[in-house]
Amino acid sequence: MKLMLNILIIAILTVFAGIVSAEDVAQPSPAVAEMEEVSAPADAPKLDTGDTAWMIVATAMVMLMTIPGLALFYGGLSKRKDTLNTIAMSFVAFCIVSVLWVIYGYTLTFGTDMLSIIGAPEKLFLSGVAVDSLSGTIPEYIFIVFQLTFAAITVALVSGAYIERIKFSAWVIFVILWMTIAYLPVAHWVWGGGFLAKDGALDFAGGTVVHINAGVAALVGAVMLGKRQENVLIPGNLTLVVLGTGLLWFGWFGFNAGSALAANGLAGIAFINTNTAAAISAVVWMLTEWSHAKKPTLLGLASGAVAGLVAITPAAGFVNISGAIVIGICSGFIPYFAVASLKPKLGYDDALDAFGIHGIAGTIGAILTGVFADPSINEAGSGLLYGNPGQLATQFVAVGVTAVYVTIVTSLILLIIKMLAGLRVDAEKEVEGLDESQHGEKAYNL
Amino acid sequence: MKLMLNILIIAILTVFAGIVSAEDVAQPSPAVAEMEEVSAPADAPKLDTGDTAWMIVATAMVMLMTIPGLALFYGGLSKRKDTLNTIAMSFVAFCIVSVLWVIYGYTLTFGTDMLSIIGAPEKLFLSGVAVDSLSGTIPEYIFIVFQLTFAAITVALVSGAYIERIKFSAWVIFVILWMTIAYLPVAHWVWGGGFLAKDGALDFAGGTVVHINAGVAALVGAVMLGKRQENVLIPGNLTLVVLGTGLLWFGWFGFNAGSALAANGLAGIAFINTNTAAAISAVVWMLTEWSHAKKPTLLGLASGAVAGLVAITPAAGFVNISGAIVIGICSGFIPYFAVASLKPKLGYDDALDAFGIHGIAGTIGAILTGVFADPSINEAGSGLLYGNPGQLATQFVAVGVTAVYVTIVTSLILLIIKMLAGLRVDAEKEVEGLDESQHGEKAYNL
Amino acid sequence: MKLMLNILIIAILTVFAGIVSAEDVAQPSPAVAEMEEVSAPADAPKLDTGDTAWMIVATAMVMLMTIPGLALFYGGLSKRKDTLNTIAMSFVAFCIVSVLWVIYGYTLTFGTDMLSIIGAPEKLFLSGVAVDSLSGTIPEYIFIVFQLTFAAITVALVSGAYIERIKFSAWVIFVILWMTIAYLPVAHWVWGGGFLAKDGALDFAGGTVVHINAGVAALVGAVMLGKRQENVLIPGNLTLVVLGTGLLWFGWFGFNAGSALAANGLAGIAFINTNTAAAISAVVWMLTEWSHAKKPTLLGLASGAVAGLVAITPAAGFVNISGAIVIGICSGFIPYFAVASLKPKLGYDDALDAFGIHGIAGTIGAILTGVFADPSINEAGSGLLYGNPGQLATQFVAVGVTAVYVTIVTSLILLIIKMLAGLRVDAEKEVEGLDESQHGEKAYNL
Amino acid sequence: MKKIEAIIKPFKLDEVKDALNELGVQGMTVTDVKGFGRQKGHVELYRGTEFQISFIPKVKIEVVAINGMVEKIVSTIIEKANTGKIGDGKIFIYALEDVIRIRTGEKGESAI
Amino acid sequence: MKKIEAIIKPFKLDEVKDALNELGVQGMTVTDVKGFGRQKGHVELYRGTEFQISFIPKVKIEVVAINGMVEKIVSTIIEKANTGKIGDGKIFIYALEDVIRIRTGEKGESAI
Amino acid sequence: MKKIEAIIKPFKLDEVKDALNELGVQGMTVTDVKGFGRQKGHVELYRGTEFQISFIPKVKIEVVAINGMVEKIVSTIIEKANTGKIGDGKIFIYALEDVIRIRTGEKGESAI
Ligand SMILES: Nc1ncnc2c1ncn2[C@@H]1O[C@H](COP(=O)(O)OP(=O)(O)O)[C@@H](O)[C@H]1O
Ligand SMILES: Nc1ncnc2c1ncn2[C@@H]1O[C@H](COP(=O)(O)OP(=O)(O)O)[C@@H](O)[C@H]1O
Ligand SMILES: Nc1ncnc2c1ncn2[C@@H]1O[C@H](COP(=O)(O)OP(=O)(O)O)[C@@H](O)[C@H]1O
Repeated sequence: MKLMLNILIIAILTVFAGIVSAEDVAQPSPAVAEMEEVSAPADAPKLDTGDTAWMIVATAMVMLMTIPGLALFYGGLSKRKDTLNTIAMSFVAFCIVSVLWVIYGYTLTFGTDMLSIIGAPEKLFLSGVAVDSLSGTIPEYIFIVFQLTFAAITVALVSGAYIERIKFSAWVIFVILWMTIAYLPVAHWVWGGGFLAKDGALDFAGGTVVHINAGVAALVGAVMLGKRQENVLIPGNLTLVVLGTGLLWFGWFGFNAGSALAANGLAGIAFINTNTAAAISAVVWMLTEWSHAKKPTLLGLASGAVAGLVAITPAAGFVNISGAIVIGICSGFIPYFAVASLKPKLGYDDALDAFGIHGIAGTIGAILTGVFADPSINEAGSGLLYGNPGQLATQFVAVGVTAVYVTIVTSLILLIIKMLAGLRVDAEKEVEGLDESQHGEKAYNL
Repeated sequence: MKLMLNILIIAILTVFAGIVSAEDVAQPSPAVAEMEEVSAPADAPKLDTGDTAWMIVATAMVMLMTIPGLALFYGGLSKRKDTLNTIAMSFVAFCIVSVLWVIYGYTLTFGTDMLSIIGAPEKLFLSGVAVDSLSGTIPEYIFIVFQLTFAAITVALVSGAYIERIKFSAWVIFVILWMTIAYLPVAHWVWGGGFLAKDGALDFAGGTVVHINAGVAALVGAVMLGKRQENVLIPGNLTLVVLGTGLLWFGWFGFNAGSALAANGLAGIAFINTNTAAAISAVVWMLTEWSHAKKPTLLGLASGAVAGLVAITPAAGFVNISGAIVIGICSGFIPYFAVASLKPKLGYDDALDAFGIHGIAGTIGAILTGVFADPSINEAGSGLLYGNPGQLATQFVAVGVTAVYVTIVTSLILLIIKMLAGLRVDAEKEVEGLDESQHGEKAYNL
Repeated sequence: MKLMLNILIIAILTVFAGIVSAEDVAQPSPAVAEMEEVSAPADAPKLDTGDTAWMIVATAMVMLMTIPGLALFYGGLSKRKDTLNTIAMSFVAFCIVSVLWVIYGYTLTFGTDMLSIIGAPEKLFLSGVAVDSLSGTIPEYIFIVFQLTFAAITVALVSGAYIERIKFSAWVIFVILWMTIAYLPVAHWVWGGGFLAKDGALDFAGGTVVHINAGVAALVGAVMLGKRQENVLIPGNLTLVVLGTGLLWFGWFGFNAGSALAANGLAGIAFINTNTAAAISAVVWMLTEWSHAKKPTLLGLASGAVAGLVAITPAAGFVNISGAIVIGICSGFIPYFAVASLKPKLGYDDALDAFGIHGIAGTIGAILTGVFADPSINEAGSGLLYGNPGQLATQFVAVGVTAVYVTIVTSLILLIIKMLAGLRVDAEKEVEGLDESQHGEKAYNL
Repeated sequence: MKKIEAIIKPFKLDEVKDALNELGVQGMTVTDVKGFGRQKGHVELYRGTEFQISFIPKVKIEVVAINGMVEKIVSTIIEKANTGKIGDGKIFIYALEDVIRIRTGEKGESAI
Repeated sequence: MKKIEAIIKPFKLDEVKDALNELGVQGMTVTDVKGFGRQKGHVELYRGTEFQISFIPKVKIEVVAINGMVEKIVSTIIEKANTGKIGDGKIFIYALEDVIRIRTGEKGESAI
Repeated sequence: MKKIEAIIKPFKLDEVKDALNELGVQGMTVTDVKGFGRQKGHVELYRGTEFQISFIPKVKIEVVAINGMVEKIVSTIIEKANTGKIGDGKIFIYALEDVIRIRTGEKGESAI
């Protein structure tokens, strides 16, 4: 509790700092704007209202993926007595990341590159960003908040492996630390001009930054937290899972097609690849289940769709429709076996398969991007099938580096929290359900 | 099950075929693009980022109508024990249609017209479509996936009449066959340059292609499947119905205003007509119920809204606001009586009134478009009230032709499936609920 | 019931009137269009497809806020037995306002200003509005329906204080009267060129018009209706509350960023301010609760987010990011104490805290806009901190005038309804639940 | 007076209820219960992992009746609830010391 | 020792419970049940089609008490649960052979 | 024949059920109930206002058994359901007049 109050105080302090800095900025910013206008004559970037329209909406769509999309997807999968706690984990992650992103997250990721490792803190509290600042053809503010939504969902995704046993206070601290020392650097490396970007790793919309990052952190945490008392998946409300899947799918169009950062043909192919991979992945998961476990389930359809969406993420703006189909087929059965066979064998308790789906399908997508990247779709990427085997190696390096870094950082964070505040709730409270012990409320009074 | 595995194999085979063809295409496509650029000077179509932005989002909105919109609308109306099965029917329909559409659906609908009947298979696997291919002022990829979402929801709509008794495997086969031999031809006739288009039938966003088509197929199937053991509507969860209605309404703006294929005044009038018709139809349904059955229900409001959305679909970009109001009033009470009086009298078991609402309101809309089409709104259409009685006749023909064709084709498809795999689950399993027997899962573990 | 039938008849009559007037208009409208085109040469406003794309979507997003957003947010908070009635109140409000808005609402708000009080009835039934009519750079039809969604949600918001005891018929009448004599004038005063606009009151997206307006009406009604038999908050289904919060948050981007009426940097800052205020407000509410009531709740996170969204509404396009953070912090704890301490003390029964959240946070936002409005963000507004203390006074006047006017009008309306039809259901039916007595249906058959 | 308590399959409830009504039984109380017995439960399947549901949904019908009616009630229940398959359920019969009708305060047989 | 079983209207539960507590009753067990009786159910309405709900939600209260308390308990329940309208419910009284407290293993009256 | 009725904590159900099965008990009926007793409920918190939940979720297990088994069943339940904390619950034992198996019409002990 004291910790919480401290956080509150820090927040308020930083705000005042921010007001001060903002006032400093109030004067120069028109000057900056003027300069931009002066230097605008010939081919200077100009705001495009169409691109801006699309990116505003894309941002809102990605926001929707976390609240309520992922929150309800995870909430519906958890046991009835843990529903609200599971939802609250995604909800609070989105809120905390939203605040920290505008304070320091954006500048550490997209500020001037320092040593290929991290961005410079020049835009703390978004100082220097003005209403007419542009990022490409769209307002910089939109770019900032678009990227914010990616950071937020990445953190929230991790929770899927930790639920039904982690203390809510521990999770709150985790969100702050993990976003800061795990997400920001990796995002900088790949998108902010860091070393993986320089190496030429392809990641259209976040296979590595978002899904492998979150998936590996999920696995590490699942192992460190240990097993739940009731180590079994009993979805409290599958209608919420379908709802969550639908909102994720919808939002993913903003995620993937929005990563074109413009309303153009590249957004178009990213969109259709996204839909195709999700759809075929759902069908393949269903058929795999039908032949392997005798019945096709709705949860299987939903899981397959999500796996397909994850796998196509790094590839969406690089591959053609056939590439998308192959990627979707792979994400339809490989994660299934990871979840249904590998997990029970290895014995880690990844409650909602955050690793099994996001980690595995993210890796499939990252690697296959190195195979199927088609230069006629996007000049920026050319894969194995198009005569560039080096790309495949680069993809492996990016996946490997990320996985190793995240493993180390996540372990450290969890160890620190364990010492500071403890990680797990009492066994008895766990059985009773975390909704009551952590929040004192109940999902349904029916 | 063997059937399923065969489908899987076919899918994988076709994918490889696709890769081959895609690689063939990889070379020519830049050439095509070049040619387009060369021939671009004067008045060649150019990508408009605003139109593109709108159509990307419109497509995502229509996607949302099926998953989770319609899936939850139908799922909430079904009995508790059949909830997941009902949802899965819409879900799997969307997925299968998504895949088949990019393989052959698009080209058979929008490929070069062959004999006014069907499109040519020139764009199998979207071959020949490049990142810079345009359809009007938007990327062709976006046009393709926009049209995909229409095909998907049409098939899913049919399920409303079949639920709570049809085998899931039978439904999967139905989706494939019905999309192929019922939807694709009708869509081609009206939108792809087929004979109804040539006749001048007006269908702005799919009254005939989507709603009459689906509604009639629903009726035919309801008759052929026969009555459920418990032939009564007991909505398991009306909050899902409201949620579904809201998402359908929202998505319908993409459906109707998106059918302008541009961000312009026509999209504007289509939008406001859509909202107005839905709203007044909901109010009229409520008032009808209030005076006829003594109480205004929330389900009545939702049903009225959906009926209004259906009825305005063919008319949205043709009529003025008064036309929209009249159409909305009609869809507020005529389907009510179809559902509450006619259905019990005739005795067919259209479980969720897919015919009663989509078939009837779709017909109301298609006919009244021939009455209210206002040339000051859209030059392309002029109805009875504006001195063109011939249009009314054309509308009747389009409705009639579609209804007859769909009746024949749907009967055939169901007969074939009945022989191949059987249509209905055992009576005992039906009473027990299809969630358990078909999927081995349960909607709520509360 | 008779009343209802009368309404139906009036509706139908007005429609015929509308058809007549529309036909009158059919001729002149091309002429108008022509004139516009003639006068278009130099700097005449032209449709911008990007702005249009954004505003079409923004409108759909705000629509989604009421159905299903607010409907389910309120529905989930109400007792199980009152869920559907609560939902129906928002649903029917949206529908009725939608119809009345196109008939007379739009013109009375945005028609030529008459005496700074109300708009002229020149555009009854939208007469004179053509497909190519513009409002700024977007089709007038889109502007009309964008504004419609604001009117609708304002009325729906009020219901939060009235639920679990008001007759459904009384609510239907209330919607018609309150929208007409409370909402339309206030909206005209602030946005339609009325006296508050002339005074320079700042209200970017509706702090005064929407939230204070609705919040005060809620309080007045809560007092006049009296307490419920079971005067306690027992949320029937908190997952619906989270869903509603997520949809509100998403839609609020359309609400606030859409109030820029264009896809530009102003929309950008409004967007990021909206997200930031909501997020920090949620976190502060949670921390306040954690220290004050020992546990952080999910309902607290959701309530804080909504309070933040409300508070930032008038400020979104005027303040910089630090202003947004301070506003969000204030809305995170002040409404908490209003709801948890003040309400029990004063003893009014504001069932879902429509006043406690919308009224209080709306006032916070309106006042703080007068403090933080930063002219480098938006030239139109300069607050206390930027050397313009007069703005603060203007803001107080706007809040005060609105509150007084709404108090009077709402009391009158409720008195009239009380005499005409009675306000409350029987005590016994109230205990039994309004779903059964008012609608004869049940939310869940689980 | 006796209490007859029958555990039956849920989908037989309507039939049994109607038959008892015809017999002149004026009241009964029904509870949703879970049964464990010779009839085994079913398997649910989440992400490829089987999850054994060992209980089976049943309903319990409680009827209080005068001694003279017990025989008829029991045979009616047997007739209507019988499917011939395992899991049809049981009937338990208990003695009852008194019945009171809350509305009127009547006691004994007239209160049934 | 006796078991007193009362079927009452759900919205009377709190009142009855509080009154019994005051009387010194230290424990009771409550079950949600559906009642069929003289009081008839209500009609639900979906898409214009009426749907008769024949059961009425009730709660069953079970109290085990020593013989000396039975009279008081019964009259308290009658007093509090009575609305004078059909459907107020019944009280059934059964003999009980033994009571055991699981926590301590105590038997008989001291275990109540 | 007796009926043994045990009110226990829900999370002990599986253990008790398995132990009874091992003992040779072939059937039982389980009901979700709410208990009021010495163990007090918990507090829920909505928008800063506390809301006292006075009942505690419990499950009721009903087993009908021949007289010779009663002792063993009772001690098994005590053993498995005991946590030593307040609220572990009670066991009530009733006499039973008859048992009938619906499927076969068998009566008496063989019907159990
Ligand atoms: N000894 C018992 N005590 C209490 N309930 C029992 C007992 N035996 C069976 N039941 C109930 O009766 C139901 C049916 O019993 P089961 O053994 O499955 O089939 P059958 O009635 O055909 O022998 C069980 O699900 C359970 O609810
Ligand atoms: N013979 C009976 N056996 C078991 N329960 C009964 C019996 N008669 C009535 N009940 C229960 O008592 C409730 C109230 O009975 P009802 O006949 O409606 O009114 P009243 O108690 O006023 O006579 C019923 O809903 C039912 O649950
Ligand atoms: N007199 C009683 N009659 C019926 N049920 C009782 C009685 N006393 C207790 N119970 C049931 O037993 C449960 C446990 O009782 P409680 O007094 O909390 O603890 P303990 O069993 O440890 O004495 C209660 O929740 C209630 O369901």
